[in-house]
Amino acid sequence: MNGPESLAPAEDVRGEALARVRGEPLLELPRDLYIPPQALEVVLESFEGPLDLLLYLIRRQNLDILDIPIAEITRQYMEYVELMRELRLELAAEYLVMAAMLAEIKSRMLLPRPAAPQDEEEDPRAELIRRLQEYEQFKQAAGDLDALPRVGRDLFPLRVQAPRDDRPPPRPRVGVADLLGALQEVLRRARLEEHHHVQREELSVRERMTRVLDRIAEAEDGVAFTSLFTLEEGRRGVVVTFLALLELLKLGLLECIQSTPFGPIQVRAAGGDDRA
Amino acid sequence: MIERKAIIEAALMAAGRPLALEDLQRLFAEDPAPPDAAALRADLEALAAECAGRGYELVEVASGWRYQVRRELGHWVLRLWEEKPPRLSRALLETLALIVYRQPITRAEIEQVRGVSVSSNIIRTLEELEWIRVVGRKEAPGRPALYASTRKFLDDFNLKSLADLPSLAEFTEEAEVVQLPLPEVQGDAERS
Amino acid sequence: MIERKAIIEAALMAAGRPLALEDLQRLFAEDPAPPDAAALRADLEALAAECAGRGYELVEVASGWRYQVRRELGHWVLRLWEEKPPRLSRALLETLALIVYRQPITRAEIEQVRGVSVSSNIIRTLEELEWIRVVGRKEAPGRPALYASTRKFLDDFNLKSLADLPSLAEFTEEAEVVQLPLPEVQGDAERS
Repeated sequence: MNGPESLAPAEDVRGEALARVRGEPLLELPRDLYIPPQALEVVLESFEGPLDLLLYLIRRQNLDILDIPIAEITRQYMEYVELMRELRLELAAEYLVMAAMLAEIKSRMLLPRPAAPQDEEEDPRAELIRRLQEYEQFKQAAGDLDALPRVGRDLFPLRVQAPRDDRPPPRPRVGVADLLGALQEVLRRARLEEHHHVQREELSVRERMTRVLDRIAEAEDGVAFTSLFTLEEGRRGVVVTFLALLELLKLGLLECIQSTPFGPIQVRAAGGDDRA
Repeated sequence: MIERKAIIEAALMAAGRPLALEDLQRLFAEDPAPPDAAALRADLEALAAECAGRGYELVEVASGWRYQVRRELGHWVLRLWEEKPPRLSRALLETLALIVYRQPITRAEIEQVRGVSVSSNIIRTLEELEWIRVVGRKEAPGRPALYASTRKFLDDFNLKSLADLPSLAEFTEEAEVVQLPLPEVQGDAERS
Repeated sequence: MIERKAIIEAALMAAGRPLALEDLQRLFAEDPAPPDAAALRADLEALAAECAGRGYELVEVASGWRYQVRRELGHWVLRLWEEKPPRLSRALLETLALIVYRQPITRAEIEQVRGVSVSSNIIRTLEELEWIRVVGRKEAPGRPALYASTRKFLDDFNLKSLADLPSLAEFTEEAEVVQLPLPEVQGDAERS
């Protein structure tokens, strides 16, 4: 729609001609704004924003985007905005911002200009033109994307039936160390959470320390670490025993022995041969 | 001129479900001269014959015709979906650890130690993995189930018996028994 | 003796996604003499040639090779489904175009070009389609997300790479300031 001809020659196009269309000066505006109201609503709602509306106004009249007749386009733009208001369409604030921008350009263009027209950037319309061009480019790109063949609309990947999967689901890979780590974590958490309750309990750490020492004294070779915990006492009991053991270890009254690598840990009274 | 056979082939291969003769007839409903059932059946038979030597075959199942991977190639194609072993959540591992080390144990007892409730999902997953089972009921209100570990658990964890399980202390041994928990305890005390 | 080509054909037809050469190589990983990339490529070319006159075609897209219904037969196959594929709104397509051609791009930058705000719905829809994703954060106030297109976008639009995208149109000579993703644009945009 925008062939090479639509690039107007550099001669004055701001004279009495409103615009040049395909090289021909356009002296009268097309009066084709009337659209039946229902259709109008659809048309108005289909605009993707002020730039889209402006492009529509320009393109439908075959105007040159580089030389927009600002006064007229502004008037038409405002007519559409008013229509949108009348039809109570949701009017995005961006439309009003654009209206203000158009009004500003219009007023700047009314100011006296130097006799010799200067660079393009002197033109108050330059920024608007740049944005319109950029927008039009992506509007076109959107259409191009839509025209590409698309899976689900034009393309249908084959879905030939795969064989039934009778293989057993893979087993999780987990080892004893993970288990032990988890157990340690439970107990650590229990200790942290319940630490302040311990004092209120009948099972004081002191008392438990004595009981642990008693038990260990009874056994010649010490006892298994895990056997010191009695589940029936619940979480607090486990915590208290644990704290008692830690206290005893800290005080050097107990020691832990591991006779074989990865073997069970024994707890026994300290003061054996390896202690001075 | 588009061949009807190619259309039928394409439809069957892309449908993702078996297509009955009526489904195929519907494809051509707007044709000036839609094919009758006999014509479609002839196409299907021709298509089935063309599968010789290919990676797929055309078979008739209860709800219609369907292209499927040729049976002998099934195990090759299944390699596309090598599943990764599932990751186990910390909550699941903690629950398992308590069941293994404190068996037999009720759910309430696990919850007591963990300080949080144990979801039914975790118990179910552990049962589905055949790592735990119900070994009895506790003589307590509600007669709650008592859980214990299974032989499969020992197999999967490469253990000969529960006696082979390392103790908790052994784990901490690696990081030096005495050092590990003590500073934390002291720290806590100072803060409070 | 099972022909390797038949296995590849079956795998591609049943995979439900495009398969890369590495995916195909993995199928034969346990073979005593697994085929190399060149051998697989030769198989793929042979398979593509065998599609002549059939209802399907073998194409290469961004993530690999895919069997699909032959383009000309698409509208026949479409009749299998009651629901017509949803149309994409212009707002969505324009947003997608900006992300695809200007990636990585922030939402504010998209809004700047489009002149209107971009609804969160559109971004979400594009993310759900897996056509776009967040690839980073811009070093700017609020650290806004930077969006880019995905491999799935290329797959779904039958493209091998971004270079296969239609080039951005130039509407005037001024448009040369716009960065064009492709060099060949310059040629057909010459005017006067």
